[in-house]
Amino acid sequence: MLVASNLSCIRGTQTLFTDLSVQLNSGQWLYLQGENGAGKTSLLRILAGLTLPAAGSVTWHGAPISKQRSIYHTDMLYLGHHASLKEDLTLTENLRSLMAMDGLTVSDAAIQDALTRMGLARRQHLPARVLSAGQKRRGLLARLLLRAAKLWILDEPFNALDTNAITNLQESLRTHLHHGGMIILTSHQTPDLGAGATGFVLNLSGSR
Amino acid sequence: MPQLFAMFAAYFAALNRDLLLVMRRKTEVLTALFFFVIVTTLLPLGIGPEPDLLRKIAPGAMWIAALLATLLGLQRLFAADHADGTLEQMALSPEPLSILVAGKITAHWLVCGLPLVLLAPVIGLQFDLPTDAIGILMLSLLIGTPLLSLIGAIGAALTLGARGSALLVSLLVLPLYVPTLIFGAGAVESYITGLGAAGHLSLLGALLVLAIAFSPWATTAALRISLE
Amino acid sequence: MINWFKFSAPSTFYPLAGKLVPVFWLLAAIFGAIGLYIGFFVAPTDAQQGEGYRIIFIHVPASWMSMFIYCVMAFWSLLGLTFGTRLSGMMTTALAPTGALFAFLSLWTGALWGKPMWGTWWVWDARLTSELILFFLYLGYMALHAAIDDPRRADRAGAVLSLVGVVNVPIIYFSVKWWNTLHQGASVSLTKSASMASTMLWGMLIMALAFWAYTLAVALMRARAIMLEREANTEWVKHLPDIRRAA
Amino acid sequence: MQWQSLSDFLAMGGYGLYVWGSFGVCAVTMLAEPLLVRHRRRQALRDIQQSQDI
Repeated sequence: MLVASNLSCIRGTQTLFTDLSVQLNSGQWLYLQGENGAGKTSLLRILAGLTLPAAGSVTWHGAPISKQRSIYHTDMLYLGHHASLKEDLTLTENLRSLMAMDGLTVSDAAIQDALTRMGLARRQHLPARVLSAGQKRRGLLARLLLRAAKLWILDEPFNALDTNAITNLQESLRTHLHHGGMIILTSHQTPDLGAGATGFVLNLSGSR
Repeated sequence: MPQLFAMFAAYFAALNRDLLLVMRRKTEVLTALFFFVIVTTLLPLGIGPEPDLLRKIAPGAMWIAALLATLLGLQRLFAADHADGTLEQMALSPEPLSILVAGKITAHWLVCGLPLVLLAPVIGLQFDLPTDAIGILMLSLLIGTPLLSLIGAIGAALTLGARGSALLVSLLVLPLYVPTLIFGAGAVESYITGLGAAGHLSLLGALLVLAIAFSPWATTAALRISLE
Repeated sequence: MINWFKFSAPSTFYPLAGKLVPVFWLLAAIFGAIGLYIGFFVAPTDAQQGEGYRIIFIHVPASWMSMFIYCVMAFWSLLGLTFGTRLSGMMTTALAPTGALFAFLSLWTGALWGKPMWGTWWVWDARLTSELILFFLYLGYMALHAAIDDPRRADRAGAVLSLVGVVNVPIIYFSVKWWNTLHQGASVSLTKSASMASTMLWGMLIMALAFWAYTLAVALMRARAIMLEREANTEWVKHLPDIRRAA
Repeated sequence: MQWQSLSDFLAMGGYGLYVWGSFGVCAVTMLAEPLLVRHRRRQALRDIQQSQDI
C-alpha cells in the first residue's frame, strides 16, 4: 500500500539517512524511534509529501505520491508538531475551516460529537488562545475522527496529553488499525497498539 | 462537477477564514488604511499647497502610497499560517494548494486593497482632482490593487522562513511593481492631460489577467519550497 | 544519446570545469585584446561625439551580457525545478554575482557616457531605467539566496524568483519605454546616435564575446567553490587531489 | 592611427576622465572578481583540509 524505497534525506550539509525502505500494509503500524535530530520528523514529512527526499520515492497504491497528490491527501492525514489552530478562532470554527479547506463539508453536529469524544464539549466555543497545550492537541486530534483517512501520520501525538487522554487516543488508534487503517507515528513512549495488529519499529539513530 | 464545486468550496473556505481572522483582530485593516491616509496627507504639507502642483503629483503620489500600504502587510500574508502550522495542513489538503492560495490573496485584497479604492475619492479631493479624474483613479486602483496583492504574494511566499524577510519582501517585490505603478498612475495622468486613459487601463487589465493565471501557481511553488 | 545527468553530478562536473576554466580565460584574453584594439585604434573618431563614444565598446556588451545572464539563470532554474538536478542551482548562484556586476558596469558606463553627451549623470531613459531594475532583480536574487540557510531550499526559492523575474523583464522594459515616450524625456539612445558603422558593430561583438568567455570562466570557478562548500562531507571531495595541493 | 602621442591617447580628445573612468572601473572589477572567487575556493579547500585533519 504505502511503499517508500531507497529514501535519503539531507539537511544542510548533514546526511540524516540513506537507502531507507519501508512498506506498510492495511492494518499495520510503523513506530519510529530515534534520538532528537535523527530525522524522525524529516522522514514523516517525506512520507506525508511535504518534503522531497534527496533520493528515492514514495508510492501509494503503486503510484508516486507526487503524481496523485489529491488522492493521496484524501487518504492520508498528517498531524505535526504545530497546534495547527488559529488562536483567534474557536475550536469549532478551526475544525470547520480546516475541513472546508480540505474540500469536505461536515455538519456542526459531527464536529460537536468529535470534540465531545475528545473531552472538549465544554471548550468548543472558546478561542483556541485560552486553551492549554493539551486541550489544543486534543482539539487537533478530533480531526482524526472527522476525516475518514486511511493512513494516519502522527508526529508525537501523545505530547502534552494527560493519562486519560492518552488511553483515549490509544483506543482510537487501535480501532483505526482494527478497521484496516494504517498508522505511522513517533513518540517518546512506546505506544500500546494492541496485540492484534502487526507493526514495525524503525530505529533511526543507527544511521549516524 | 462535484470536483469543481469542492474546489470553489475550498476557495471560499480559505477566503472566509482569513476574513474571519481579520474581523477578530481589526488592527490589520486599519494599519494599511491609516498608512495610506497619513502618507497622502503629509505629502501636501511637505510639498506645498499650490493646487496646480498638487493636481500634477496626485496620481503618482496616491499610487505610491497605495503600493507602500500594500507592501506593509505583505510579509504577514503567510507568516502566521506558517508559524502555527495551518499552512502545512493547507498544503496537505486534497484540494489544490493554489486554490487555497487564491482564496488567501483575495482576502488580502479585500482587506488591504479594496479599502484604498473606496477611500481614494476623499484623498483625491485633498489633491484637488476633478471628479471625472477621481473616477479614473478609482478604476485604475480597482484593477491595479489586486495586481499588487497577486505579485506581492509571490514575494511573501518566497521569503517565508528567510532571515530579515520584511526587508527582503520589499527588495523582491518593488521591481516587479514597476509596470503596475507606471500604468496605474499613467492612466490618471494621461486622462488629465487629455490623452485618454483607455490604453493604460487595458494594459493594466492585461497584466491583471496574466497575474491571475501565473501568480497563484508561482506562489504555491514558493510555499511548497518554504515548507520543506 | 549523451547522459547529461552524469555530467550534472558535481563529482564529474568539478574536474571538467577545472579543465575548462583556463580555456575560457585564454578566450577572454584574446577576444578582449582584439576588441580593445578595434575600440581604440581601428574605430575612427565619431563626428558628433568625439572620442567619448568609445565607452559604448564596454557599455553595450555589458548591457547585453547582463540581460543574457539573467536569461541563462532562468534557463538553469527551469531545468533545476523540473529535473531536480543539484548542478542547476549551483550554476544559477554562480552566475548571479557576475550578472549583477555587468548590470552595474552598464549603469556606471552609462552614467559616464551620459554626463558629457547629455550633460547629466542620469536620465530616466527607458534602457537605463530597465537596466537599473534588472540590477535590483539581481540583488533580490542574491539577497534571497543568502537569507535562506538550507542551500537546497535556497536554490529552489531562487529558481522560482528568477523565473518570475524573467517573465517580468520584458513587461518592465515595455512599460518603462511607454512611460518614457509619453513623458517625452530624453529620447536619445546610445546606439541610435552613434551611426552603427560596421567596425563599431564588430568591436562591440568581439567585446561581447570576451565578456561571454569571462563570464563562463568566472562562473565555473565560482561553481567549483560552491561545490566544495556544499559537498564538503561527501566522499568525492575528500579524495580530491586539490586538497593535498592546498596544504 | 588617430593618436599622435601617448598623452594624446590618454586625453581622449577631452573625454579622458569619462572614457578611462569607464574602462578603468571595468578592468578593476573584472580583475577583482576572479581574485575574490579564487580566495573563496581556497578558503573552502582549507576548511575541508582542517575538518579532515581533526
